[in-house]
Parts: sequence; C-alpha cells; structure tokens
Amino acid sequence: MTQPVSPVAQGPIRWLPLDDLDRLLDALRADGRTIVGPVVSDDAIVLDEIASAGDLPAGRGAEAGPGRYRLTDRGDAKRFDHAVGPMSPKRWTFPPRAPIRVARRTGAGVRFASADARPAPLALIGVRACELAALGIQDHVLLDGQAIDGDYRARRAATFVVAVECATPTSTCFCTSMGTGPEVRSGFDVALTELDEGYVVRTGSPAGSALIDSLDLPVADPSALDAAAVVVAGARAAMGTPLDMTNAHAGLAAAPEHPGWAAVAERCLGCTNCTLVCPTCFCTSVVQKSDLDGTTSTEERTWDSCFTDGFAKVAGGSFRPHGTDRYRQWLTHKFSSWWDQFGSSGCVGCGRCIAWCPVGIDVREELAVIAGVGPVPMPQLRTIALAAPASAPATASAPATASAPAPALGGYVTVHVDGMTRETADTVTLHLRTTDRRLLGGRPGQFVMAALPAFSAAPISISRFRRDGLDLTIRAAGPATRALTGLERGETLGLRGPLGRGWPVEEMTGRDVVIVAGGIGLAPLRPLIDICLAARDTIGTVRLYLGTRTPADRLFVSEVGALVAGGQMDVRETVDRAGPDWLGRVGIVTQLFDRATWDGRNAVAFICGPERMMQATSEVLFGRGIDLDRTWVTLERNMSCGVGLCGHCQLGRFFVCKDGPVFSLAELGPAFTMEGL
Amino acid sequence: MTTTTRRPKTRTFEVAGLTRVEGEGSLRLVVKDGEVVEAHLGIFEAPRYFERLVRGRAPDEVLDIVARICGICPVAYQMSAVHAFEAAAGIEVDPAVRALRRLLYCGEWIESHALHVYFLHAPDFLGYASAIELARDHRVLVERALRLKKAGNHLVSLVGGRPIHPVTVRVGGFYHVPSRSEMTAVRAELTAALDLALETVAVVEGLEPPTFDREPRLVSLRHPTEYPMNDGRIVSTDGLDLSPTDWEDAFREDQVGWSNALQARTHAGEVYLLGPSSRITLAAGQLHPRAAEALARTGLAEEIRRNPFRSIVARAIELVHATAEALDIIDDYRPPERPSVAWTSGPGVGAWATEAPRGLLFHCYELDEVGRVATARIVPPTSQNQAAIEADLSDFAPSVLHLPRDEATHRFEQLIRSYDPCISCATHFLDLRVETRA
Amino acid sequence: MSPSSRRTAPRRPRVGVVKFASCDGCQLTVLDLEDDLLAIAERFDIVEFPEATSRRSSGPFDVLLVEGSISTDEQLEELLRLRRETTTLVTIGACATAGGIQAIRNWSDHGRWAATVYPRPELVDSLAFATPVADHVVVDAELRGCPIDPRQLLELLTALVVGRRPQLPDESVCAECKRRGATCVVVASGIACLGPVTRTGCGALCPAYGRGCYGCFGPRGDANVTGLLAGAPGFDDADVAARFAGFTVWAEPFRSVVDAHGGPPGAMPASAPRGSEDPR
Amino acid sequence: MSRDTGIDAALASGWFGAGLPDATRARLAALAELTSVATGAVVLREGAEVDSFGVVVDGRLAIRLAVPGRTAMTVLTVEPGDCIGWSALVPPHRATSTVIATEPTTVVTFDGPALRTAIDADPVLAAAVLWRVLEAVSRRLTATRTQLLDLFARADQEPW
Repeated sequence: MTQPVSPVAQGPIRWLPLDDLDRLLDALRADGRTIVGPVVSDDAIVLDEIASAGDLPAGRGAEAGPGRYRLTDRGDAKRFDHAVGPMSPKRWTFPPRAPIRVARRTGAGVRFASADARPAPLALIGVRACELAALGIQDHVLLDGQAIDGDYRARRAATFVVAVECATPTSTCFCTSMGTGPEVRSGFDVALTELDEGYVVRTGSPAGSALIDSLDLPVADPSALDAAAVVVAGARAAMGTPLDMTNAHAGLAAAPEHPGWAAVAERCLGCTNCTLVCPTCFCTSVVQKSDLDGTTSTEERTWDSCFTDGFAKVAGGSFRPHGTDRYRQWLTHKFSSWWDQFGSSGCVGCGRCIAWCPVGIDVREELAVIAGVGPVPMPQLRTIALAAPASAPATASAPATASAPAPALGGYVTVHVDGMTRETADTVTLHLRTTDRRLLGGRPGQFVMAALPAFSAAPISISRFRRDGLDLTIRAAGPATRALTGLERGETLGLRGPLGRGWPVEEMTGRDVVIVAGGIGLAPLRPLIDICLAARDTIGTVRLYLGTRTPADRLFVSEVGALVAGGQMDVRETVDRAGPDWLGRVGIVTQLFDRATWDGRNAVAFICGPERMMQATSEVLFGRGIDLDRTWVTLERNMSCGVGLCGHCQLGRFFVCKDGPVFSLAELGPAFTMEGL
Repeated sequence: MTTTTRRPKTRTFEVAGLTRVEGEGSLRLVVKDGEVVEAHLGIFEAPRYFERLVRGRAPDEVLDIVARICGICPVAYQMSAVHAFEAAAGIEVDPAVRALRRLLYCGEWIESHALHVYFLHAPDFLGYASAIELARDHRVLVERALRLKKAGNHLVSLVGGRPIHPVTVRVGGFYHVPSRSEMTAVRAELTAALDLALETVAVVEGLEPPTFDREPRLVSLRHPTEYPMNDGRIVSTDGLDLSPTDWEDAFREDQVGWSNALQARTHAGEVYLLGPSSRITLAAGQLHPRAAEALARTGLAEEIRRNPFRSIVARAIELVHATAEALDIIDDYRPPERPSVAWTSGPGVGAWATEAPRGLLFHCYELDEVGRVATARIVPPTSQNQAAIEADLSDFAPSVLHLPRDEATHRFEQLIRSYDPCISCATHFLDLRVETRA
Repeated sequence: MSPSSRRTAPRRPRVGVVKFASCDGCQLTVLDLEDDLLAIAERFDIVEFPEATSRRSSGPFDVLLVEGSISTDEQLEELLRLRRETTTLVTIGACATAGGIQAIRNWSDHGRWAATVYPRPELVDSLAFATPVADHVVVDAELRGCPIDPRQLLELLTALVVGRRPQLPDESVCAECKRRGATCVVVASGIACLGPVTRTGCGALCPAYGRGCYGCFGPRGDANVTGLLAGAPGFDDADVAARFAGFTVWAEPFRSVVDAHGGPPGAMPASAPRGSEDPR
Repeated sequence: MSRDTGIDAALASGWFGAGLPDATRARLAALAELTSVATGAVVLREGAEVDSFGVVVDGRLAIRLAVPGRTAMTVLTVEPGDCIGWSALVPPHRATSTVIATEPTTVVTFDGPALRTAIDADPVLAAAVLWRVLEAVSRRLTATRTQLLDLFARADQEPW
C-alpha cells in the first residue's frame, strides 16, 4: 500500500480539527482496516488496537533516559505529543511469532506447505519519522534481497501508514544524527502535524490522497502551516547538535579488538532487550511445533537475538561464546556491516535500545569510545558466474542450466530416496530422485536445507549431481541428522535449495587445481571433482589431498581408489592415526604437500574441512604460491533460513548462507582467523 | 459387631504408600479379637519446614513462599496468609478486590474438586485404578472431568496468571487485575462448566457408598451472606462460634509417634472434621441457589453429614456453587480503582482462617519491628482432620472385617480418600509444635 | 528414531512420575494438560504415578519424571534405585533441578536448625542439605520452573515421542517479555526484576502482571548477576539476599549472590556460612 | 667414487639433502651407505639404543607407539626426503618410537657415532645438518599438536 513518494506531499495540504480525528479513523475502518495506535498501558505508551480517538493518550507524554522511561502528564488535549515507546510498527509488520510452514507425514510421504499470512488490512496511526525509516530498512532487507519474506510482504502490503510529526523528542532520541528525522519526508500514506486545535494533513501516496479527499477537508491556512513548521523545527532543536556518525562504519570494522568491548560486556546483561525493541532488527529463529506423534509440524518464525546463547551455535559450540563477542556483533552489525550488506546504517536513532536497556547502556557512548578509528579497505564480494564450464560433462556434474534465484522461505520440494550408501559407521549417502529443475540446476558447493516433519531442517551440502537427482552425504550427529540417515528406499524428505554461492568452477579453466578435503569436507568437493574429471582437457594438473581421522572414517573409498588408479589426477591420502593394518600414510593433511616442489602460481585451490584445518592448509598453499584470491574455502555456520533473512549465520559483513558458504580468503580477510566474529 | 473364632486373633491391614492422595502417607490398622486396637494414618512426606522458612521474610514474599506448601491448593495458602497480614496491618481492601479473591478461590475449588471427584475418588466407586483407565470405558466421563478442571484452571489463571502458584496476590490487593473484556471472555466456558458441574452431581449421587453411619463433629467457617471462603466465623455442629483470628482459643495440637504430623483436637480433646461435608452441613443456607437446588434434589444433605463416603456428593454440590458464583462475580465485575492499597509494614500479629477445598486453613504470623515475620503458625485442614479420620477408620473397620484382606484394605483406602487428604500440606507441622514450645 | 522405525509402531514408552520433597505442583501439571492428557496416555504407558493411579511399578522406566529435592537418606537410596531402572531421567521443577525453596535451610547449621524445629530431633530423618537430583545422579533432561510450564512439558513429551531434542531455549525472561509485548517493569517502573538473569519458560508471567520476576526458572547460562546488581534499579543491599533467596536459591550464581549478602533471611549459620560449601 | 655419487644423488633427490650446500652434501655422502629395508622390517625399536641416522630415499616407514593392552598405533609415516633416527644425534640416543617399513624402502644411513664425530669436528657441517634436523623435528611437533586437536572428531553436541 505504502509506495515510495517524493518528499513533496501529493495534493493540497489540509486541515483536520482536533475533534474530527475520528472522521479519519472511521474512514479507515470503513476501508475494513484494523487501526493500531498509541495507548497508555502499564506505565508506558504502547501500540495497540484502538476503537476511537478517545483511546489515544491525550495529554500524556513520556520522558526517557538510559534505562529509564516515565509517563508524564501535560493535561492538554494533544494525542501524539510524546516520544516513541517500547513498541514499534515492527510488531505488526514483522510479528514476534508467525507460522511460516506446515509439514505433514502422510501415507504418500512427507508434504510441505508454506503458511503465508493473509493479514487483515491494517492502519498504523502516529508513526514517527524514525519509524518510517525503520520500515524502509526492513523493506529493503526482507523484500529487495535474493529471497523474499512472504509473510512480511503480505503484511506490509496490507498496511496503511498515518505518520505524525514528532513534537517532543526525549533525551534518548538521535534521529538527527542518523539523518532519519524528525521531519516526516516519505514512506507514509498520510502525515499529520498536531497543533493545539487540530492537524495539518499531508498525503504521501495515491491511497492517502484518495482517503483524505473522501473527507473533503478544508485547505490548511498559512498560519497553520507556519505553526506546523515551528513544531518540527522545535523537535530538531530539542535534540541539540547531531553526532558525527561518519566514522562509525569504518571505525567499528577496524576495531574488533578494542578494549571498549570488554568494558561494555561487563555491564551488558545479554538480556536481548535492545535487539527486540529495535525497529530494524530482523533476526529470527524457526521453532518446530509438532504434534504428539510427529506426523504434523508447524514451523514458526520467532524473534531471536544475537545476544542469546543459542544464536551462533553450530556443531561443537558457539561462534560467539563471550558477551564481548555478542555485544560487538550487535553494535558492529547495526552501525557498520549493515552498510556493507544493505547500503545503509541499521540504526534510525529512535533511542529505544538506550531507554529499554535495564542497565542503561547508551550506544552513542559506546560508539564514541570504540569507533574513533580510521577506515579500512573493504574488498568487494566476487560475483560468481552461475553457468558451469561450457565443457559440462554428460555424466555426473552440474548441468549447464543457470540455477534459479534462491526460493522464498516457504519452498520445500519433496524428493524420494532411491537408495542409500553407508559410507562409515555414522555417515550415509542418500541417493535422491527429483525432477525439480531448481535442485537439478544447482552447482558444486551449494547446499540444501533437508527437512523431516517435527525436526529442525539441517543444512547439507550436495555431494553429487545426477541427471535425475542428487546425492546428500550426511553424518548422524544430532536428532535431525540421525533421522535423515535413518531414511530408507522409497521414503521422502523435503529439500529447500540449492542455497548459497557454490565453488567458482570457471576459475579452474586453464589453471592447475588443488583440492584439499578434511573428513566429511570431501562431500561438498565431490561434485567439483566430478567436473575436473569431465572437463579434464580444459584444466591443468589436478592435485587431490585427502585427510581423515582414521581409516574407518574415509568417505567414498572405492571412488577414491578409482581416482588413484585412473591417474587423471594426483591423489594423496592420509589419516590422523591408524592401527598396524593401515599401510597408507599417517599424519596431518598438510604433510601431503608441505614439502612438495610443485609451483602454485598458476593454481586455484578449493579447501573444505574444519576451520582450523583450512587455516593451516591455506598457509602452506600460500607458501606454494597460491594467492588468497585463488584460495577458496567453504564455511560452516549456524545456517537456518538459508537465504539471508534470519541473521544466524552472519560472519562480519556476510551472511554465510547466501554470500557463501564458499568464500575466497581475500574476501574473508581477518574474519577467517578472528575468534568470536 | 460379632467375631467368629475361625478368624485369627490379630489381623493387620497396611498400605505402605497411599495412592491417589496428594503427597506421601501410609495406613496401619490393627484388629485384635475384632476390636480395632490401632488405626494410624501415617505421614512420611519429607519435612520442608515452612514456618521456619518464612522467618525474616516480608509479607509479600511470604505469600509466594507459602503457596509452595501445596501445588493443589496454593490459592488457599495465599488467601489465609494475605488476610492474616491484612488483619495485622488493619488493611481494608477494595470491594472489587474482595470479589476477585473469591473468584480466585472459586477457580481453585473447581480445579481441586474436579480433580478429586473424578481422578482420585470416583475410580474407587467404579472399580478402576485411575481416571486414565476409567477413560477407556467411560471417555465422556473423563473428558467432562478434564473440561471442568480446565475451566477452574482458567479462572485461577485469569486472576492469578497461572493455575499453579499464581503470581498476582499481594498484601493490600493484587499486582494486576483482569480487564472487563478478559473476564467476559471466560463466561462461555464457565456457563458450560456449570452444566458439567450439575451433570457431575447427577453422576456421583448415583455412586453407591459403603454403609457407614456416624454422628461427627463438623467445623467450618460461616458467613451471614456468603458461602464460606475468605470470610466468616468459625462454627461447629456443637455450637462453637468464634472469630477466624481466634482458632487457637478452641483448638490445640498433639504430637503422635507414628506420624510426621501433629493432630488437632478441641481443647476438650475431641476430634473434628473439616471440608465440603462440614461446609454444606453448617452453611447450606448460603449455597448459591443453583447449588442449593441441586442439593435439595439429591435429598442427601443428611447422608452427606453422617456418611463420609458421600463427601464426593458434597464436592459436586460445591462444584455447582463455585461455577455459579464465579459467573455472578464475572457479571458484576468492575475493575477496582487501584489494584492494591498502599500500606506500611510494621510490628504486629495477624491471624486468619479461610476455607481451602479440603477445609479450614489457619495461619498466624508475628511480625517484628520492621514488619518481617518473626514466627509463623500454619494449621492445614489435613492435620486437623487426621485424628477424625483415624477415629472414623476405627468405627468403620468392623463393618468390613468379614471381607478378604485386599477388599477390606481397599475399603479403608477409599475411606481415607473421601477426606481428600492433602499430605504435602501436612508435612511441615512438626516445627510449629516447636514454635509453641520454644 | 528414524521415520521408518517410527512407522513400525514401537512399544509404548514406559513412563513413571515420582516425587521427593516437593509440593506436587509439577506432577499436577501433567494432569493439567487437559487437552492432551488422554492422547498422552495413549502414546505413553504410564506405569507409575501414585498421585493419579493405584497401579504401581518399580520399573524399568523408559522415561521417569522426577519431582522434588533430595532431603532424606531414604529419598537418596530410592533415587539411586530409580536411576538404575531408568533410561531417560527428567527432573521436573525447581525442587528437582535446583533444590527448591527448602534449600534455604542449607545456609543453616542443620543440628541447630533441627533442634529448634523438633521436640525429638532423633526421630527426624533429614539430610543436612536439600539438594537437586543432579547432585546425586545423572540427569538426562530438565524442566525448570516453580511450577514447570505446561507448554514446555508438552514440548518435552512430544520430543520424546518423535526422538528429537526438546526446544527449551536458554534465553532470558526478557526475550519472552518483549515478544509478548509486556512493558519492562525495570525501565518503566524502577522495579527490581530478575528477568535479565533468569531462564525463560514461564512466558514472562510476572513482568506481564506488573511485578518483577522472582527467578523461579533459575539462572540462565551466562547470567550476569554482577552487572544486574551494579546497573539495574530496585536492588538495594538490604534486600538483595531476599530477592535471590527464592525457589532456585541453591543454583549458581544465585547461591553466590546470597552468600555475598550474608545468606538468606532467617538463616542460623554455624560458625562458618554454609552456603558455598559442597552439600555432600 | 661412484658409490658416493650414487648416494649423493639419492640425498639430493629429497627434501633433506636438496636443501644442503653441495660440498656439505658430498661430505655427508662419504659418511653414508645406501640400505634397503624390506616391508615389515623394524628399523628402530622404541627404547633401544639408536646407532644410526637415516634419510628416506623411497618407500615408506611408519612411526609406531605401542600401548600395553592396545594394538600399536601408527602416529606418523615418514615419506621420501624426510629423516629418521634423529635420536642418534640427541642424547640419550634412545629411540622414542618404533620405526617399521610398510613397503620396500631405501634409506641413506649414517653411523650415529661417526656422524656425531664429524659434526663435532666440522662446525659448517654441524650447522647445515642440525638446522635440517631441527626443522624436521619442529615439523613433527607441529603435526603432533594438530593431531592432538583431533579436528575431524565429531562434536559432542550438534544443533541438527
């Protein structure tokens, strides 16, 4: 409903007497809209459904400071003369809980259906400039990206925005510093400026104009316009000199080890309040609600926060184990990496995170302490051509068809298990059959979210592409992967993908290739090896180095045997430890090449394994002359939505699930080795 | 009663762990030559020292702590305590607050009585081990029980936040009161619950009780205009009449060797019985018309008084009363001006008694100079009933001694269950004996 | 459990519900799952639940829900026996997971305490400490709260049937408080609230009802109590001990806070404060 | 002398010798002899006196540790170009592990005492050889540390 509009209001500016506000509300209700506006409840001005203008907080105001918020009594008739409260429109456009998908287990197999919202038409009354800016930011994050949040799209489209000029900001407000207010410029359908006797009414969209025309209000007289201008000017003046935020972006990026982080972490309770009152924070988790026998389950998108313990958890622990890491993540994302990801700051200066922090941490002070550092160069993300090499083989490999854009959150495809190969005691390769062109069109290094009803979906790398399907090689580690590896021929599961950016296969053309795999890291590299074999003539020498824990943990044993015998590439294998029966090499994977004599200056390297192993490997390869921009790794993170909408897998300025999981070391920079990012 | 020589001289009936009662208790009954020489209701629930735990605490903290004495009737503990503290501080609460507290109590009565009638007691009459097994043959019956119980839990949640250990009661009123719309939202469910309660009466009045007829001493609160809950005077079938603050003037407690519990008696040493049968006998005049009508239709008022196995009918009648009164309170509800009145804590003594689902619950607190609890005394209904239960066991035993041991033992258990003993509540009383001695 | 094995209708899990020192409220929560109780009774074979059925069993149990803290020698022996009979042992409620309100006595010299409480202490069988189940045996899963939350109980049972990990997030009460749209009582009213350091699960009940959280779900991971006491309003030294001496007082770091503030109200310590000593 | 040149060539073919100055390598070759080890043959026995230092020319040697009650574990294999028996240069000259051939292997072998004498006598030779040995030892230490991390082991708790 709300459309981008020019700062210039559409149509004439009109006048609505104070007592006639209900005419506006009635017109909106006549449109079938639920009206949400400010009301006083439990010692605060919150947003709630209102029946009439009488529900609005006439004569009430609010003062806020760090960790403090108090209602005030003005005793006048103004209904909107108060600073923002704890709630923002986000609660309605991006609700705390929203069902996104239903999974059912039927006789026919598993079925997935998206549960997109059919939201009732909504009118938001009293939206401030900072909140309009926040809506704009969430629109950009959730609607302009690679994937789209269907629930948000539906709710946003059903929302009519009546903005109100801010008259009395409070000490926590700093919209002038973020350039988002106090003036209401765009993003509204109708904008009001509240004066003692009534409202100056501007319209900002065709829908807004249509509504206001229907009321046929008198044109506002010039004195009212002057008074309105005074109100806004007063609000700006009340916030004093704006802060200079120019340094925040580069300064924070350059200060990951600033002592200020530890200091603020001592005060920070990790309670998540700042992130959950923030009008732009969009991080969520998916919660499974399954029935008693697990045949039906609903996935619910739930507000989450980078301050919770579980947020950055992956196999073996959390990427951000300390409060320091989490506070740095929040502030750095909001004021720095947000620029890299979305081209703006993630902060609109509404001050909620300051007022509603129980211990009164003030981001403005933290920025002053930490972000005073000079800028750092930001290498740009390489876009990887989506087409596989022209010489795409007829047998196994990624088909030449370009893969479609990532699916929206809802899109699970049911695929059949054609067969299983037990690779090791706890690892199974599922041979899956599907005709879904998107899945078949995936590229080496991409992954899928694999789901069974009642279990949380698991990100699994594709370990082979076939004309009629694909392979997933899965290690039974948690309940979900146990269930997946327990699947049998003829059973079905849901796949969402292919997701992420795969290996840059075209980089191999005309170059030598070094492939280093650690443990189950061989799985995502297997399709790449398929291509090497198929496109042998376009590629130089191929060297394949495999490291495994013990002989019993080796994957694809017969295939690897065939590669050794085939002689098309130099294959070397080692295990970390072995019994006396093992006659092959023993030692860490880098020993396979740390004394080699080949020249890597025209080679490209692909590495997959534990991060520590990839770091050691890349160092040795760098010594062999393979530069950072020719060394590609794939990262494990807490990937949950798979399309960059949930925030879990953030690493510095990247969402691993959509920007990666494949990165060149040049792209990652310090993020590759720094702990806690 | 006659004994034949074929019967062994001494028979002992024991139940090591009583089931379908709240908490852990045991029964030991010894019959010698047809004479009951020992009838002991043992209580071995581990002591948790509540009177000691609340020492040094502020009244509002005590309300949360004493609730934890019993997960089945936390409201009762909060009600007796909050009234005791308000008595000590001389606090007058808003009439709307007073009504809300009755509503909260109605919720607990419904939840507790529904649980007891269907889950603890009815299986005895129908020959099942539990309501869950009962559900296999009588699903409708058990589903009715669940809906009724749920309605009670919803009431407690509506006023108290959650069904077990509610969080809104405070000295002087409530932390938070429901809105009109929240109240009317439960009306439909309660209206249905009233029908369920009436159906319950119809079912339980038909349950054939074992023959047992005696003339008990019954004690409960009585109020001129209300069915007894939070207010009224302590009265008895033999003419007691005293203020709820004066419980100690009429009753004392003795320690017995076989139980972790003190037993209450009148100062004259007589046993007495509390609970639904007592309330109905002593306050039938204040029953809600719907409940009075139901009671009249059963024509069991007299049996309820004389045969403890009929307490299941008494509970059903009180289910009708509680649901009907809850509806009235909801319809008349206007949120209070302020949810609670300001008050200043200081020294003093406060005592009060209210009617827990199982009967009269007495609290007495002594507050020190800064208004913290110096001593506390809590006398739950089960400790007061214990002696009477044992007396009834002795009187009842002869009538079933001819039955096989298991059958007889089962009858004894069924009798014990008919008093709805709440043993979890009973576990702390030893320490108050000390408080009185110290 | 693989879907296939799920389809081959497995034997119903044998479930027991038992209690030690407690108020019965948590096992009552099982019966309070009115809408699902009968379905649960079909999914699970409830073989031991003294409060609800006269049928008894001494095991073995696939799942055992244990309520209450360990306060006597008999209880300890019984617990050890039950653990041997049980595959998945789940502690339910603050008493079983943290020692409960009765753990306040752990700060008092048991001899002196018992002597003041009992005319004939020799008859009283009670350990010096009221302790959580996990102090004595391995616990496979725990439900926090005084009482436990019915939704979390249902989630646990559901997860047990399906064979997945129950979703019992270790986040602050605040997170749920915000999702629910309650106004922060700390910021808006200056009320002391343990929400920021307390594990979620109750649905942010107390703040939503206008009072501070009293921590009945116990401390969450990384609970920054120092930061709370230093930075949040409403805590004055006089009553800090009382605020933390609640239903999960024996759980760290709450226990340390109470130690640091002279022990719980009404404690009668021996020569040395007993709070931080090892119970056994 | 052809024998020496053959050995010199063998040394030069791998990492250890390739890094040495020609003169030094020739000097070493003069002290060494070429020995071939059959599969399964034990080159060094853990705890035993080490009287020879060697550089692998081809084949593969396994470094094994025996733990009573468990089967022996191979903790490392020595590839061509690498050295074995550095204990021959470092007191107390006892083998820290058992070395066994897992395939036919050729080793340039030095008599321990003789090599030590030569090193004592010739600082230039000493510098060249000991740097090499030190590098080999440090590489094995690093490798051992990494193995200790057991990177490919499954994590105790996994989210999925």
